[in-house]
Amino acid sequence: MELFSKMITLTLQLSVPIVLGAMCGTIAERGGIILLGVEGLMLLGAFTGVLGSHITGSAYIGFLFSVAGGAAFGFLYTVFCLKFKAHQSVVGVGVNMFASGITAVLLKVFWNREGMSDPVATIPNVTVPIISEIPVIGMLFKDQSPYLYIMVLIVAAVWVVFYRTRIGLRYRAIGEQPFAVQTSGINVNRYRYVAMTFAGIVAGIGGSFLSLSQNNLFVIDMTAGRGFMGLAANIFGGWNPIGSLLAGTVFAVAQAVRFYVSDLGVPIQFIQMLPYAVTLFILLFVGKKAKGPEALGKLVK
Amino acid sequence: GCGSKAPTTPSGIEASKPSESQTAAPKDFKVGIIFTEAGLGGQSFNDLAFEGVKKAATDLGITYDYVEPKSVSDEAIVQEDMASSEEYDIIICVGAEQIDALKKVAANYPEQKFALIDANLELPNVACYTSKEQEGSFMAGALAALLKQEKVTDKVSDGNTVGVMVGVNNPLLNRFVAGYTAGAKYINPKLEVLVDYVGGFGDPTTAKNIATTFNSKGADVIFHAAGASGMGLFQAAQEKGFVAIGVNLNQNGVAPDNIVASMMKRVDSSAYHAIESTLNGEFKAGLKVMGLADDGVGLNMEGSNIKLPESVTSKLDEIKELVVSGKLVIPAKIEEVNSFLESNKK
Amino acid sequence: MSEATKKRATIKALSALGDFGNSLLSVAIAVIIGGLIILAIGENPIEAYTALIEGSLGNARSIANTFSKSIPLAFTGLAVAMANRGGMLNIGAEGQLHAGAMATALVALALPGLPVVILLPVCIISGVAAGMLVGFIPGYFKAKKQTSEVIVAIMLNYIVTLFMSFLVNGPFKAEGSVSQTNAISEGLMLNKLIENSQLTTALFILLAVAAVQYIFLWKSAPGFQLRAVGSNPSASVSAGMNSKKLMIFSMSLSGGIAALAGVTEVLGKYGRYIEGFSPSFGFTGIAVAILGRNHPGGVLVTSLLFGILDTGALRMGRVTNVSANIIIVIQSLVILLVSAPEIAKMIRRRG
Amino acid sequence: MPIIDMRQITKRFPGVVANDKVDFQVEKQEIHCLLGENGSGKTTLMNVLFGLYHPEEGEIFVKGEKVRINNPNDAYKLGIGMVHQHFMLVNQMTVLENIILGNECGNFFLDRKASEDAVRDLITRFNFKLDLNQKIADLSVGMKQRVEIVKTLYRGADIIILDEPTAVLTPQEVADLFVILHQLRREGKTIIFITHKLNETMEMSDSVTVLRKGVKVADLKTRDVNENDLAAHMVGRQVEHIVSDSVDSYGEVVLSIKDLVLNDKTRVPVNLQVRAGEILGIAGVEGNGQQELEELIIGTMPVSSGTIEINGKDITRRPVADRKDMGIGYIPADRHKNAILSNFSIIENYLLGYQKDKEYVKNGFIDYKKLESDTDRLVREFNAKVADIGDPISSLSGGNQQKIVLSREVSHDPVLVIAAQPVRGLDIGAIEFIHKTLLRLRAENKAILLISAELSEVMNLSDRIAVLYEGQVSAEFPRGKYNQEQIGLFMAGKAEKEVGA
Ligand SMILES: Nc1ncnc2c1ncn2[C@@H]1O[C@H](COP(=O)(O)OP(=O)(O)OP(=O)(O)O)[C@@H](O)[C@H]1O
Ligand SMILES: Nc1ncnc2c1ncn2[C@@H]1O[C@H](COP(=O)(O)OP(=O)(O)OP(=O)(O)O)[C@@H](O)[C@H]1O
Ligand SMILES: [Mg+2]
Ligand SMILES: [Mg+2]
Repeated sequence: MELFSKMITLTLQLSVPIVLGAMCGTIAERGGIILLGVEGLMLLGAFTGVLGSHITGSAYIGFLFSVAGGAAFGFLYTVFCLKFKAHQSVVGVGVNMFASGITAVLLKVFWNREGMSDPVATIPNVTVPIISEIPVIGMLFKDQSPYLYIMVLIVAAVWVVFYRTRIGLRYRAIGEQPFAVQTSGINVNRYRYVAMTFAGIVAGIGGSFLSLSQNNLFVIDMTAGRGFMGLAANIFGGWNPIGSLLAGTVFAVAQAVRFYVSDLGVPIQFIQMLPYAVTLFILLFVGKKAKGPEALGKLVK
Repeated sequence: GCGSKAPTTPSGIEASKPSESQTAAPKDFKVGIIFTEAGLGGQSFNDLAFEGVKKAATDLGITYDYVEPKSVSDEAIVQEDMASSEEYDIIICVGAEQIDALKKVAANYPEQKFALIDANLELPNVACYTSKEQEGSFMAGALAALLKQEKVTDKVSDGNTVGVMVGVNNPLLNRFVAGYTAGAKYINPKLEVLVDYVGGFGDPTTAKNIATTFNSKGADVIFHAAGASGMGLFQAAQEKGFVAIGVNLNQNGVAPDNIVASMMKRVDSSAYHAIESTLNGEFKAGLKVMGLADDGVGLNMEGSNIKLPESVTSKLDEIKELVVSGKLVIPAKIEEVNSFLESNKK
Repeated sequence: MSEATKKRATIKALSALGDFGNSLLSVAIAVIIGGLIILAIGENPIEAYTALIEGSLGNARSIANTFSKSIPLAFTGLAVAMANRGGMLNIGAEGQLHAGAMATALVALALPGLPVVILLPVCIISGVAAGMLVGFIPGYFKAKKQTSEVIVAIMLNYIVTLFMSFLVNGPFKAEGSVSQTNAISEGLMLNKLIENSQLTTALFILLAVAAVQYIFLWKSAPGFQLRAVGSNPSASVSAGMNSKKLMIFSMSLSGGIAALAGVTEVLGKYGRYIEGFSPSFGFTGIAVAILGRNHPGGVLVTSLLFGILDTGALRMGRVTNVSANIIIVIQSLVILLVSAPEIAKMIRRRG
Repeated sequence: MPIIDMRQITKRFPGVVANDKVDFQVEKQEIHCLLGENGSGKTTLMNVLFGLYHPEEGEIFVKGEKVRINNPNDAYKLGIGMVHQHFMLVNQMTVLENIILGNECGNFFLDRKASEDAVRDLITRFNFKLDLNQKIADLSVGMKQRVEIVKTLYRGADIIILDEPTAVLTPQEVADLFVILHQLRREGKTIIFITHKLNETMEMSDSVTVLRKGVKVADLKTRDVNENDLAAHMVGRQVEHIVSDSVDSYGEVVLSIKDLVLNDKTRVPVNLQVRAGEILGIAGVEGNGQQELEELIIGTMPVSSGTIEINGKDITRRPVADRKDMGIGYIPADRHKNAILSNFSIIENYLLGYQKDKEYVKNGFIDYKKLESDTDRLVREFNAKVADIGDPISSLSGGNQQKIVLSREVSHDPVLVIAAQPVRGLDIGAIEFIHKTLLRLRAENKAILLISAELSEVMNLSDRIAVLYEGQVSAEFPRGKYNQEQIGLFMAGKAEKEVGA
């Protein structure tokens, strides 16, 4: 039971960056913008978060920095995609590379260090009073990163906005048939800018989870592929907030298992493969049609 | 150490007695240093070697250029480029992966002096330095076992589990694993040593997850050789209240309540030595192995708030003596640990 | 008729030239922004760029090295371009080139007795075959089960590189502290074209592959089919093509070409498989392909640009205090700006 | 006072003057046809009115006031709505969602109930039959169009522009549409109706404006003219009416379909034969198995039951390529999806489907010389308006694209030509040409399967007519043994199955 509860906690932690990465992808791609740059956006968020915490000494302001940084980079990303009409997949590759390079350069500028930042104030885990005492369910509320709750809120909010609001209806329509939406007099690009800015914020939060909640510093390339996993979870989850949440959780379970079987005597590389192999297995044999929003990559004037 | 909190100046350098005649250093003595493709950052041996060079710059007044190649093949280009420029009095190549290239370049430029760190190459113009990481790690493993045996702090339990994680599964890092495992089990054969590989040097999050998992399986002394990933271990140690052992340079200051010691690997003194000896006209080709005996590796407890009792320190000194004297030959490969333990049963 | 053909050729050439001009302008903007960043961190951009040019084009050896550095990128670029033409996004070139490199090294080690004239082609072919196999998988599942080739390839990248890591640290580990296989025989290595540089006959392999790819895509019937399926699968099916086979075919071909990036690194530079030898050639290849307009010629030019930046960065890092990371930033800016021709157009309109 | 008064509108595109000083007036509560051949500038003019294009010159008055229409929102504010030729609908969403898109009830949250009530009011008032919760993807073309019309009404339009609304409709759907339009007019709406079909213009419009090559050539009251006058205005000459003459004897059976199941639900077997030198017309409302029929014969859909033979050879299980090799020329109903590579050159489009033909491919390599000279010849022969055969085919108008497809499919000496909806969306000139070509092929002893939703086309050209209803042949008539009403009944499923002699 003890072990089980620890595994649950671990899984929840592992799921946060993947699910947030997936949500970033879902938000962007449902509006028709191909987002291969989740990894880079997350890394930039991780960096701006630490920078904010470093400058102000407050981790919470650091969090706000990661939100602002995510928003700014999400917006710039869209400028390239929409205003400059760049090839969207290439923007992704470019942003990932840019994030890796610029954060390394800035480490030197702000801390005069290579490879990692100084430690900064972090956002502590929280235990929700009362609820955490409930058996079984309680452990979901015991000593958890507040990011976990933020993640759930984001997923819920995106779901509500997508499926219960006027702008959500329009936005989903934009991803399928932007011309139809445009001819009904809606400024398609404005919606895309706003949504992408939010996608950037979500990625930024995913990044600062790694640097401000899981750790207390920035390390170059510390996202270590989580953005790509998120991207995969978004596709696997069918470009849908709930799907992304579930897919992200599935990947997290596969990753959690990896930590518990590393002493089985199997060469470690096979253990490390586990999350990817499980994903692949599910994809190939359980099957999942790859049908994204119809207008993915399509621009309007 | 992590920034302001920990001393970044490696203390191994004092041992090599910096030349007092630094004022006499020729103005134009220039050093070239080529790192591995992993580059600087994360307190790897690249950073350590760099510390040695920077120290030499302050102490000896030399100047230096450095290059962080992006791939292994870049290292060859830079070697060739530096050697052919004839600007450098010595070129320091870090990492065993540079051997293949250096073999050719050093032969092509017989007048050029080279130092090779972490590998051995027998050429008349190459001075080589390797470390016996397994010996230092052995001490770390012994320390881990002793901490538990002697109940040095209430951060350790009665259980029989300790852990070690390294960046990736490769022969160099497995020396740390082998030494640590041998050391722990040498003291207490009943100990179980958990081993895991982070999968990279820049992923503190995974390292932290490994550490918490180790901890949930009962391990409460955990050693790492995982570069910047190791920061996740320290973070976990602080959150969960267990003991960690640092690596390469003195990381004790990062979390002084939880890091009991760091296993120093004094690549910096190798680099410093290479520069100093060349400067003094004493450049000597051949291999210099830095083990416990030469203080090339070893434990450093300075700065930790976990104070070791006499019983532990004396035991550590005792073991160190056995290793230095050659009575204990520490295995460098994981496969050899068992036979080592067989033949050294107490 | 031939008049019209000529006119057509001229128009095409002119528009290509215009494209090229825009790309050059974009590169120039990236370089200027990079210069501003260098200035901001307190270094001298002129010095830095002089070093960059000297380091990449300063003498015969550095030019040769520039070419040699562009070779793996050109291969991955060609690979991704091939898949793109077939309507598939090959994000798996990284895994494919690792598989190719390993297969080549292992075959070379397994058959040491064979004469070079036989062994060399066998090594290359096995490398290509390994890459094709890794490329085949996402192609197959896309064709048969409509699984996104992108996720399958992302997952395969991790799985393949981890598997290679297992091989090179386990059964095929060489003695010593580096994760690598044993060295293959010297005689098997590709010949150097310029003394003391890294440029080998891999260049000829590259040029041959690029030429064959061009001829295949635009002169041959199977190439036409591949492009047709990439452009409009349902019309291609109605026209009697087997779109599934062609999808698998294009991904496999792409995998085989990507593998050559690994094969030539092993046979030209390392003489063995070394863990971590590829600084993301596969991912950069995506940018190279698209910036090169999925055309072999464009890919060659683009990869050369990347080669210049990569090689020059080494000297720039050495003689100035500008770190290698700045070059990564500049490269990413090149990618971003060249992928957005509108920027150059806007500037031209104003200027 | 006209409700719409466009004066001296000029709109240029690179290389063309799409509208050249066009004057265009529409009276309130009339149905006004805008007539013209392909590329004459009809859509452009209406896009100007709807705010999608901005004219270089000219002014617009709506309800007597001078206005500037910068975007569709401005147009809607003036009460102008437009149904585009290519539907602007989101396939993945429901009818309701599509109608309210951009004008939903609710503040931040979507008030589905209120929106639904509002829409339901509208559809009962105008007597539209629409299931609001159906997905657009599941609707027939006619239904989609209804959704588009409701969309404009929902947004308060009282001037509704319809761009070629009938091009893709079945005769029944056209009739339904006309009922709706008349209803709208009664309710006080003004309708602008773009078309190039003369009979429709005559049947339903109050007045007509004719454009030719961007210039207004006529504006008339419909009651003052006849079809021939309109045609003359449109094309600038008299137009032939093409009807096939009867033939005494036909050749061998080329296509033979036995017990073929088109509809996997009803599973009624279909039997058909087409002989050399014969045109078999397949009449029927679209969606009754036409698509399946063409796909099963060409092989892009697997046969679940039954056999297909060409010249006595069983091809039921053969791949598409083999069938094409045996000499099937194929003009699919959906040319953009199934017959062209839009961004490929016209030359390369001539290779599509013949990529293995020895004529063009030798040892795996394409003989571009031969291909180019054939392209050049065919483009000329078929009178396609092409600036340069190296241009992408997407630069051509639909009619010209169709000519390319047709010329490609008939130039390889086929034994059988499947022509599905071959003149959809084309203007009189192009239709005339394509029909002449089909008759020429018949004279050359080819077997021709003509699938068309346009009853007049089938009746004018066919030697025999089979009617498809719900995946089965509900009737088969030899030449001269039918009349329009009879066929109409079978098309609507209102008559018993009958197979004539
Ligand atoms: N967006 C555009 N850019 C450039 N040229 C255009 C554009 N739209 C239309 N044209 C050109 O303007 C002319 C008029 O086109 P328009 O679409 O208005 O014709 P149309 O009468 O609607 O024809 P159709 O019957 O084919 O729908 C044509 O020559 C066409 O090539
Ligand atoms: N963006 C554009 N640029 C250039 N030409 C255009 C553009 N959009 C439309 N056209 C031209 O406008 C003409 C009519 O366009 P439209 O979209 O009505 O074609 P279509 O409906 O396929 O043709 P048809 O009505 O004959 O079936 C064509 O000649 C087409 O080439
Ligand atoms: Mg049209
Ligand atoms: Mg039109």
